[in-house]
Amino acid sequence: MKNRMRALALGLIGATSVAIPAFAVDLNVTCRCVIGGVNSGTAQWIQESVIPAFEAAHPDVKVTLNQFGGEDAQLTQQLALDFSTGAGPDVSAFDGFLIPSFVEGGLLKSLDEVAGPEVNDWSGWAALSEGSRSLMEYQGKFYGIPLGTDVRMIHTRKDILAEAGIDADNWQPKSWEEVLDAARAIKKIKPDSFPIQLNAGVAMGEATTMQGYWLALLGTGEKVTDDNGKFVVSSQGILDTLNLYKTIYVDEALGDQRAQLLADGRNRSFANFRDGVTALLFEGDYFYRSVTPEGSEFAVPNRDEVMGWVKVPAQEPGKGIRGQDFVTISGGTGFVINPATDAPKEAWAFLSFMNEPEMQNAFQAIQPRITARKDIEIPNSPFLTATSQALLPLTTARPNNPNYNAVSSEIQRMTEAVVSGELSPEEAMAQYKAAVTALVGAENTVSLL
Amino acid sequence: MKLTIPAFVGRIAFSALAALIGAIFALPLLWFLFAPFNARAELGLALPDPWTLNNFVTVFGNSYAVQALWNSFIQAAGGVILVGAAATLAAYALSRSSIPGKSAVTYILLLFSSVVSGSAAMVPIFLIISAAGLMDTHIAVILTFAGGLLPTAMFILRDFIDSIPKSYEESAMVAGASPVQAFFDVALPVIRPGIVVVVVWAFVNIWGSFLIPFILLRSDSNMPASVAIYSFYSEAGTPIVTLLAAYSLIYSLPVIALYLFVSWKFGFRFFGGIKA
Amino acid sequence: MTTEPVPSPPKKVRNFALLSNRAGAAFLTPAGLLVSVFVIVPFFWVIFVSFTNRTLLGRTALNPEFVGLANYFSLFDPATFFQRGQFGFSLILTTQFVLASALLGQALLGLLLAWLIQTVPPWVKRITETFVIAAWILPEVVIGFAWFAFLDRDQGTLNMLLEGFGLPPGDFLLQQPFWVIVVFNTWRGAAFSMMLFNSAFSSIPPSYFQAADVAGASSWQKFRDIGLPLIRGHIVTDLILITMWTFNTFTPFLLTNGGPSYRTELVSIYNYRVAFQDFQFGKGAAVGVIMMLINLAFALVYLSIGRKKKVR
Amino acid sequence: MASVEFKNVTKSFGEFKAVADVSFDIGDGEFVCLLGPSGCGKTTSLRMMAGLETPTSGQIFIGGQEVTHLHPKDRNIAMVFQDYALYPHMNLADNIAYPLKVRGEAVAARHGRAKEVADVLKIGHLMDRLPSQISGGQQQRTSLARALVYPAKVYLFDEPLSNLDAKLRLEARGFLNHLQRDMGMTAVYVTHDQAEAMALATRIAVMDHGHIVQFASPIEIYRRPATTFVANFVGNPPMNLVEAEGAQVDGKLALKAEGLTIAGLAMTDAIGKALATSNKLTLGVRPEHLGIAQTGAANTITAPLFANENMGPESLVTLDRGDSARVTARIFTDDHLDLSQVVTLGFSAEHVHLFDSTGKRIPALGE
Repeated sequence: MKNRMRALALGLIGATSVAIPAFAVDLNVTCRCVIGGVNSGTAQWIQESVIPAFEAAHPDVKVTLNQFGGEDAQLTQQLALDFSTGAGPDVSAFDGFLIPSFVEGGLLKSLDEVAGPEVNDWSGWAALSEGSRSLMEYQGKFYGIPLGTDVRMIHTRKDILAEAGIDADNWQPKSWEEVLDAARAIKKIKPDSFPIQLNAGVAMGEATTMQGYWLALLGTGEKVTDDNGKFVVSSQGILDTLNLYKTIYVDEALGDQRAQLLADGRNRSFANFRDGVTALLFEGDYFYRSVTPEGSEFAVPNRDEVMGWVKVPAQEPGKGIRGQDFVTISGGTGFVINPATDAPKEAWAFLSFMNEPEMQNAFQAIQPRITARKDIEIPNSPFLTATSQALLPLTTARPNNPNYNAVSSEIQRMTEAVVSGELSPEEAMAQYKAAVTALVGAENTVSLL
Repeated sequence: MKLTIPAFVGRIAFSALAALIGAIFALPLLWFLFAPFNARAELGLALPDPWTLNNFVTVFGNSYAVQALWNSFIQAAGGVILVGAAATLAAYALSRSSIPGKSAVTYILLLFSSVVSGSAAMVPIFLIISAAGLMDTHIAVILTFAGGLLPTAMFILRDFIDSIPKSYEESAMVAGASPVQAFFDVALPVIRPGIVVVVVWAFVNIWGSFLIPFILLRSDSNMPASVAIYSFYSEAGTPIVTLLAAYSLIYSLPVIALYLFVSWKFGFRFFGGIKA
Repeated sequence: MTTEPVPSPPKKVRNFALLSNRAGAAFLTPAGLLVSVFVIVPFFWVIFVSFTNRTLLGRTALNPEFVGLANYFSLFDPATFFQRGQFGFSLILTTQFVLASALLGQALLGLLLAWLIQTVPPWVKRITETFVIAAWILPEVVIGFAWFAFLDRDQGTLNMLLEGFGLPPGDFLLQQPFWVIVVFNTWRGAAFSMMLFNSAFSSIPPSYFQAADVAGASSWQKFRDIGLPLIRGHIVTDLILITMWTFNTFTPFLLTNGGPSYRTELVSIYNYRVAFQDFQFGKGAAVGVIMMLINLAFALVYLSIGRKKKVR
Repeated sequence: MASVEFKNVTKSFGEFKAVADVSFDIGDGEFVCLLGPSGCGKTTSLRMMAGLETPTSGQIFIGGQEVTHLHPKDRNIAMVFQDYALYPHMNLADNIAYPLKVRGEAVAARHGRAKEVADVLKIGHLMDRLPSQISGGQQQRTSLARALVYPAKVYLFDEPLSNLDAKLRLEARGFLNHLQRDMGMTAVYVTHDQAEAMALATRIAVMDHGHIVQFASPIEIYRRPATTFVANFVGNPPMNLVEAEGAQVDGKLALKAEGLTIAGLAMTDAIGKALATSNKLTLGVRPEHLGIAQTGAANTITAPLFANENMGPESLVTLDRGDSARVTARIFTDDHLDLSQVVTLGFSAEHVHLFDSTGKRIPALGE
């Protein structure tokens, strides 16, 4: 009886889990990308350019793309769980800022540890810019190859600025006050509008921290961590940043408070920009690349005419980080190899293959972006060319800290508390201080007040 | 019997009140009756203009979404068979045998399951499924649901069986039937309405749930409709209202049909009531 | 007829039962195995992990430490306990949510509906039942989206209706998020109570009510004096189940994401955030354990009430 | 057919003793009624015979074979349940044939046999119906048919007629009586209705608080009830019991009670023994042995009239002796009794039953 049960159980497991390998090696690639859906360009590139070309070059390898349609945080969950049990895709798209926490959790291994020392011989390393290489680097080791980077700016609706009497083509605000003044001018002629969008709140997740809080905080000359890597939990910069939020969303209604609080707020903010409700939107080049092109949901009609961009000013000229007048921040994504992959050599072959110039150029043909490789041209995109040239020299990166993700959540809470009018900036900062101290320990925090 | 005037007015008032509550319950769902047939549906309630079936054509053109409906069915049907069979046997044993401590068992399990239904237990369940090598299989989803739903199913069903006179099985045994014969010939058919309630309840639960398949499955070809529905979100993550409405309607039809079939065929009956 | 008294050897007398202990054990085996693997093992895992600082990411993923009751202390830290987005706030919110939507909402509405449909014409009964039950059985992603559309400030059906009646439209998801999820959960779950009470009422012999009719009792009196006392056991069953379900429900997340500003962050959602967004398994497990203890307290209270009244 | 024997059988449910050290013997072909009020242990005794309860101690034999711990299915008995326990999902043919099915008989054979039995019980035309589609009387006969369809050693009946209305009950009772004569089956029949017991039984076991108080033929129980409990339980209306103080006066027994006038009763040793313990005696007279008498005559009871019910062939005349102590007489007369405020009822000394202070019968002369 017992034996029969065991046979039955084994049979069930066998029948459902054993796939018959038709090829010598199967490779699974996952990205948050769906053809016709999220990050369609990436999916299309991998499916239609990379995989056929790779399989042609490696006839014994079969590559399958898993198109993940959920949210970023959900993919993070799945990867973390899978990597912790030795399961999961062989190669996966990965946001650089998660690398420290994955590495510390034992969920990622450096590329040479997984695939062998020949990783270091790859010719492409030299072609990567210093800044972009560091996106997938932690404590001097490489955990993946970056695909591209980005920069952040204020996207403008020139038509609306003009209506408010601003010379839109030559307008470049040099302080927060100038941005606010422009918004006030627009609000005056269009009382129903919400001229500024500076992301805040929990619902937008990391987009609040990256596109909102950081852009303001850098303008006060501060970062989330100090030079020693300790988290700043109370400072004049934080207060000024929160007061900026308060001015925009609570005191003067220059921004759409609802869009910061509702679950689908980010899309509402995009729609506001499309509909001319918002004229000054703090976002990355992603907004231009993926959100507003013709044919997409938030396409701005007659985009080349009405849409412009300006650099994000510091609070006052020269008050920004490193004494800059203007600030920006970059993040980046790339691809990593599952430390438990059954086919490390093939996975590395695929990973490096997709980052060869030929494949990168194929990607650019589908969707131009700021690449990590210095030897790839940005084809026919004045916007990307101009922004990357102007902003990459000014840029900053997020701290390479395993606790950053958790602290970022607290930042989102802090901004939400202010934007919703529930807490004063002082109270919100006090709450932030308590929460971050509990997270990382008092010894890893610093108060500048 | 002739109704007095106040009684008549009372009955009208009762009917009106019942109808009103029914209408209020219907309100949030009204949108789903119109939007799928509307070529330009938005969040607002509007008569289809222009009227179209194209939304359904598009949805059926999405092979991933169609496959997902079938996956939902496999998982729900498998889970239901397992829950129904195991809960019936167990509830019968808890009701009819004199195993010591049986009255405490269902309460304790119910409490345990309240912990496990929370997301805290997703991690151990993931680890168990992963250790068993069942990741990304239907059987993983089926087993997990069966385990999670069983305590409540046993609770409902034991209440039901307790309310059925023991004389059915007693008469069968006096007549010469063994306990197993009495169970299959007599008890099982008599318990059937209770099993139906549990089965429908379990089916609805599995059919609609998102978190467990999401955590235990990986490949598109195994995902149920609750996950696949997100393929009708735009690149930016906003719902494509027309397609989402059409898919939601298709996705909802099986549970509605199941309910109507069951209430027509068996009637939806609960017993229950705790005997102190 | 004579029968010699056979001195039977002293053996343990096992009372007859419809199912022998051995058969009963066999019947319990399949459920026992499934429940052990998918309920009991995870249960003890959760309890164990709640005493560690295990996380999914970061240093404590690989080498979690035993931290005793630290997770519990941090949940009950008086400095932050009542702050929005903290455990205490969620706990109080959830208690109010259970009181309002399960006890007042689902149970009372279910009772009312069950009583109403005893007397109304069959077609009214059928239509009302179908809609109420539809709310209960439709998949949660569908329901979440339906309500999202229903409550939309600018286009939603609700505001359309309100304006049709000359009332001011509301921004419900932002302004009254708590009441939105209360109404939502009442709507979603009333069917179960209705069905349970419906079958309870129909199991009462009609003669009891006819006797009351003859005595001239009003509908309310019949309900209070005959219907209610006779279904006490069912009420206890219903309260145990719906309290537990409401206490653990996650569905409002689909409507509000726990927001805005954590104003609808029920403990189940808090638990999800801690365990699956912040990846703090230890702390999440502690939340799960406390939730179970609260469920236990609820169940004991109901059972003792049910018992006391029966004795009287 | 077979005998049934209980040997010192006790059944406790926790502290409560449902059946306390009961022993009896039921002969082959006997029809025994277990009679008593609810909670007296009669149903528990029956269920122990069936094997549906296990005795706490003691032994049970059927046909000389010990069955104390035998499973019901192995006892070869038949039982009719109070709620009939008809299987709602089977039609009558399948219901009746079920015992044959579990005995492995083929479909045709068992349906044929079921039809035979059903025809005898006049439900043969309903074989395709479900239990919910037939009347209560038909359901009762179906459950009877299911018990009769196979040859059992003993037939057990658990208040089988209690769910029927009065007319159907009489009809069914007559049929059972006929059946018993016809088949000569060994039957044990539980009831709380003394008339049913009297009509059906060859012997009656009267039970109270887990004990058998008296186990005798119906006529014996009627004529010589062993205790006041039996006296009060059997007969319709039951025996009148008058508590009185007894004393020996001039070699005769004198009884003193409110409204009671009695000539000296013959003194016996048994009475003397009873009086030696206590002078509290109980006088019993059956209602049918009382008649209208002259006030002040010997052997009479005088008290205010409480009720006078005309039943057709007879009248029930009830007097109220105060403190709810009532005396009822069954008077057979075609005439309408026109009674005044105070009525005197008389009886003859040979119909007097005496019970001692513990309620036990004091044997009359020659018993």
